[in-house]
Amino acid sequence: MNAILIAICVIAGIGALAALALAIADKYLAVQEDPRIGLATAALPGANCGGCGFAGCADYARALVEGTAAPGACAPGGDAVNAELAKILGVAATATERRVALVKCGGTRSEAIRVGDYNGICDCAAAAATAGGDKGCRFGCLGYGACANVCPKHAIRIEDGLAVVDKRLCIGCGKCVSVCPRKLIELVPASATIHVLCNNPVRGPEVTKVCGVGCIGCHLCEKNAGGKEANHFTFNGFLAKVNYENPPTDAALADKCPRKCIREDAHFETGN
Amino acid sequence: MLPKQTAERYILSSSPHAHADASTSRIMLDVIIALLPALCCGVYFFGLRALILTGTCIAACLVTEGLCRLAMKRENTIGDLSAVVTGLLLALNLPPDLPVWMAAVGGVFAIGFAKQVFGGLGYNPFNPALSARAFMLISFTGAMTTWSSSAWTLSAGSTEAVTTATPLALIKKGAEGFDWSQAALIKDLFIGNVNGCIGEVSALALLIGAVYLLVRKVITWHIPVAFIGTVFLYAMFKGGVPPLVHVLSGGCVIGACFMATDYVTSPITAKGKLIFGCGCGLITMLIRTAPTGAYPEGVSFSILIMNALTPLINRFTQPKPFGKVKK
Amino acid sequence: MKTVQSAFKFHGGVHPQYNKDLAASKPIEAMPLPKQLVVSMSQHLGAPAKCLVKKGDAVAKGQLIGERNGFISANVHAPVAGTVAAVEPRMGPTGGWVDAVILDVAEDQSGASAFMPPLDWKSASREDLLARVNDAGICGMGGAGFPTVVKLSPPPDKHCEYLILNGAECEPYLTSDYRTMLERADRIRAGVEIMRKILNGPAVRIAVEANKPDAIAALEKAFADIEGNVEIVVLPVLYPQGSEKHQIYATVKRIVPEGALPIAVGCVVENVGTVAAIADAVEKGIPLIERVTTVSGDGVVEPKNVRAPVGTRYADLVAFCGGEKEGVRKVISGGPMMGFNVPNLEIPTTKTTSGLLFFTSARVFQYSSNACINCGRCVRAAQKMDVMDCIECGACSFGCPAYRDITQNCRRAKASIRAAAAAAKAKAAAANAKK
Amino acid sequence: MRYLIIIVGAVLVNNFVLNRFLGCCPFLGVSKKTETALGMSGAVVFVMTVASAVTWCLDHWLLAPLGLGYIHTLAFILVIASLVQFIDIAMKRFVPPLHAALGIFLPLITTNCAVLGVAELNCKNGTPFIESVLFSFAAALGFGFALVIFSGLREKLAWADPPRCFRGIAVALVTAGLLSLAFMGFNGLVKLPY
Repeated sequence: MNAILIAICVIAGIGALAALALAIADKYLAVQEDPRIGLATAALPGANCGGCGFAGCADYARALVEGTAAPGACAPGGDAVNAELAKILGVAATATERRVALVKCGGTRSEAIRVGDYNGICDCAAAAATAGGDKGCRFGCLGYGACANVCPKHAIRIEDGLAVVDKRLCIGCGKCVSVCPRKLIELVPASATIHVLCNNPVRGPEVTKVCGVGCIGCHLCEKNAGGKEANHFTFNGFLAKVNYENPPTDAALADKCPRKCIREDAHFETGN
Repeated sequence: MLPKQTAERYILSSSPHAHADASTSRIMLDVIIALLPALCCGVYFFGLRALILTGTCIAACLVTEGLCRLAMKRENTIGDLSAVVTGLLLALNLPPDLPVWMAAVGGVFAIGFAKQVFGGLGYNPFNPALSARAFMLISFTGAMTTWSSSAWTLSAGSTEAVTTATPLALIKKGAEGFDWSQAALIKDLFIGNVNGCIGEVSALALLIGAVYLLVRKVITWHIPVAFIGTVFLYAMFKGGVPPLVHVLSGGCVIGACFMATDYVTSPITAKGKLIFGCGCGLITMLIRTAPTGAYPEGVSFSILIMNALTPLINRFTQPKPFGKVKK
Repeated sequence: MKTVQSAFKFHGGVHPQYNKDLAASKPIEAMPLPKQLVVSMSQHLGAPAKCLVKKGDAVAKGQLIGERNGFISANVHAPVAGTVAAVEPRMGPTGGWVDAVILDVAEDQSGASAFMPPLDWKSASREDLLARVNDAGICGMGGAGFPTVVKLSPPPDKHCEYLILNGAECEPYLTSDYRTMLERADRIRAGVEIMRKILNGPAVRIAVEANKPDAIAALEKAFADIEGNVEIVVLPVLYPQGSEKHQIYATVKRIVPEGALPIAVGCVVENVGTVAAIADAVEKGIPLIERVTTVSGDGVVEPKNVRAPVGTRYADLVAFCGGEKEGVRKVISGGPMMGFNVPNLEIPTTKTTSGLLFFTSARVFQYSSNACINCGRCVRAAQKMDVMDCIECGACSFGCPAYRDITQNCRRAKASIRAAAAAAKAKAAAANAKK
Repeated sequence: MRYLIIIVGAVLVNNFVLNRFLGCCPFLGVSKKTETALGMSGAVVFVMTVASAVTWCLDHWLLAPLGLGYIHTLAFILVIASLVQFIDIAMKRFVPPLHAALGIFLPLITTNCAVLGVAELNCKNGTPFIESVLFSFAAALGFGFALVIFSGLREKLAWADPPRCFRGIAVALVTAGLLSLAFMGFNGLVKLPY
């Protein structure tokens, strides 16, 4: 009995001493940190995708609390996370529409010509720097997967020499947009269904020489979608572009495009 | 629809568009050629059995390499001959009387566990043949330290007790009164008329191979010279057994010229190679001369340990860029 | 004037097969004018020139059609008399699309040319000579195409002590510099005198690789009675001996600091062809409108050294050399170590096109990269370890037994570092603008 | 000489990680980068040396006289845990970058069995004070030595391309096994006092 008591006392004594030392250390050596940084970091999805322009979620959280960034930049988190962040920071939330990446090229291996046999590292920028790339169209997707390699969600895959985005997995971080040497990836509203899959603004004859599905700027889509007043399409040189402020919804437009570059199936979705 | 292709397509690639007559398989072939004299010596001294063991090791390595690549669903790399080199080196480091199945297990370990686990050639941190040898030494200690009685023709001052021992085992035992400095002994050690592993006995044959590799610029002089030099100096300062006996016995020459110089597991720069070689020599002698040590020979272990240090050596011996101003 | 052996050898380097004998013995031949020329506005390193003509304009030979546009840029002149058929983007040898003047060559070339008045370099002022180099659109003809006027105007706090003439021509197959030294040694001498005057009398070192003894002899003859500190330095045969910084080390044993230009150690390096072009520009008033190009390789019927107007399409050039052989798989603009692959023969020559090589499948290796075996050959071949200082000489990839694309990876890394730096700069500028 | 043998024995021959298999958690956890490995080694050397001194005193002057040898494990854990916590606080205050780099592994020294192991070994062998502190110091050095070597290997492994099933920690364990195999060459190099 006595032995047990001594043991208990000794252990308790050591414990009390240690606790005292730690308490003193905590008081005099502690580092102050804004608790909101921790809260904001926890609220963010932790994907560390960098889409907000910061080096990861923690970095963005710190910038938010320091006031150098505003909520609303987190694409993966969407509205729910942004509202949560606004609540933590005590500011009004701004709603954002979900955006997904779109590869504006339809030139698969069976549709667009290749002018050489590329032999080198499998990367679009490297291929583009080698004699301008092996694709006949100098605006088209090279298909060496630079976008797929940077995608944090593995939402891009290369099919038949062409990058395609998985609409369901894409978080709209925009990494692929900046890495593409041909600058043909764009973030578009997820709700839009009709897209122009071409990025070549030069004259028709030049386009048809290199690609079977390139836009020649015939304006037929505009005509079919209610003319210029309907404002569903804009044009850059000889290239049509969907006006994503006011996107068309008529599926028949795709069938009526003589070059088959207006498409409804621009994305794939997992599960389909 | 695909537009009509107008002209024949050219190959597009980045400069340089010329390439030296060098390839991985050519380098490996050179190593194999360089090891042939040693193999021939082994067969001459230990008989056909040495050849059977060598064949077994190479076959085991090749089969394992092929199966691993198949299982990993990657391209077959038997053609780069690196598995043949591993098998050959492993065989040359085995006692000639080892059971054949043990040699096969060693080959499987070398390729399976020391190489393909890491993704194949170029990624393994340790020399596969040496890893396998160390593994076998610990797993089959008896068989790995039993020596053939066919060779070892030491005449002067010998006793029956030494007929089945290697020179290094004798050194470890501290054979009193043995005259280490006799010329006949040095000659036997140099020619290979002693006991030991299949390929390590003849320093002459190994040096011929090493010279071939140096001439072909497959290896540089740094590691072999640093390795053997360190062993020599250590033995000289330690006294007792003549330094030349230490250099010529055991796996010192084959280790310094063929195992330590393995590209994948040794440092890149000349400075790094010198450090690597010195380290190998030092650890070898530490293990060899420790009176209580468990092993009479330390070459394989020393190279393995220095293999482990290679990334750090590389890190601290990065070359200075041409034109770089010292800050 | 004396000839000395180079005493300083840089570490590393490689020994490719030179194959210069294919075209070395062929004297420079002027080629008949093609029907059309494609004169790119980007003939040089730096910003493209500003186009001064439009569709339908008639131009005279030597007329200024592109104006220097920025500090690092150069003038472009009409190589022949003709009519502008179009001004539109065309692919250049490096794969980029730049505005080019498509010129229909006039059948009658006897009309007056728009050359500049000849200058006597002995009586002309330094400034006039420098202005002439600028007006004539001279840029480095060795490969990179750095505008010469920039090199010849060192910053006020720097003095040029050595003018180094680069006649190494270490690239395999190429012989255009070699033939120039052999046939136009007197023009090179005149150019040296002019440059010496512009640079306030530096010592001159002429660097030639030891495998060109007759070029050395021709230079010795031409320079025999020159005054002042002039030496021909015979370099050991080693690639990349022609690289500026290596040459400076091999001739005067100075090391150019990382990221700096040769003038930082008091040196100016100029290709021999460029020097001859300077002589023509000053003494005859001819702008840089033609150059010698080596057409060689096992895929061309008759290897030649051709003097062709700038803007000649590769197809015309090879037609003059008997055409392509069957089974050509690779066409290279420049040398095999640093040149650019081209996808078709519609691409025009520029002021920097030193060679055009055709290789059949017998010479072309199509490879797949294997795992690095850590052999260290690349490290031994290369001198630059900092990627931003990589000169893309290709020596590392050349000797790689695993056929890895080391040079291409360096090039990509450089591009991405530059892009990142530019992006950071833009971001900082935007942030500043916001404030 | 005896001290030298203790050091060589603890660093090379009976390396805590590679031979006694103690402290494997931080060995695998903090070895991805050489810088962190160096930091961790420093922290462990410090903690182990101080901890062994404290536990020796505790054992000899408090527990042994009171006949409480049977609770020394409990007491040691208590002391070591507080010590580590104290270092954690101090490090966060004075060297925040190192603190951030070590992350969760600094508190994990608490449960690093090498620290407790060395205290237990000293206690069991009845080592004198100086020698037990030296032994702990050498053991920690050996731990750090193995950790730094292993971090070098793992930095190289980061570029390797192992088959899918071996990626990550699996291939690291294989490497650790081979490293341990290599260190077996030191067997019997010195006659160990303990």
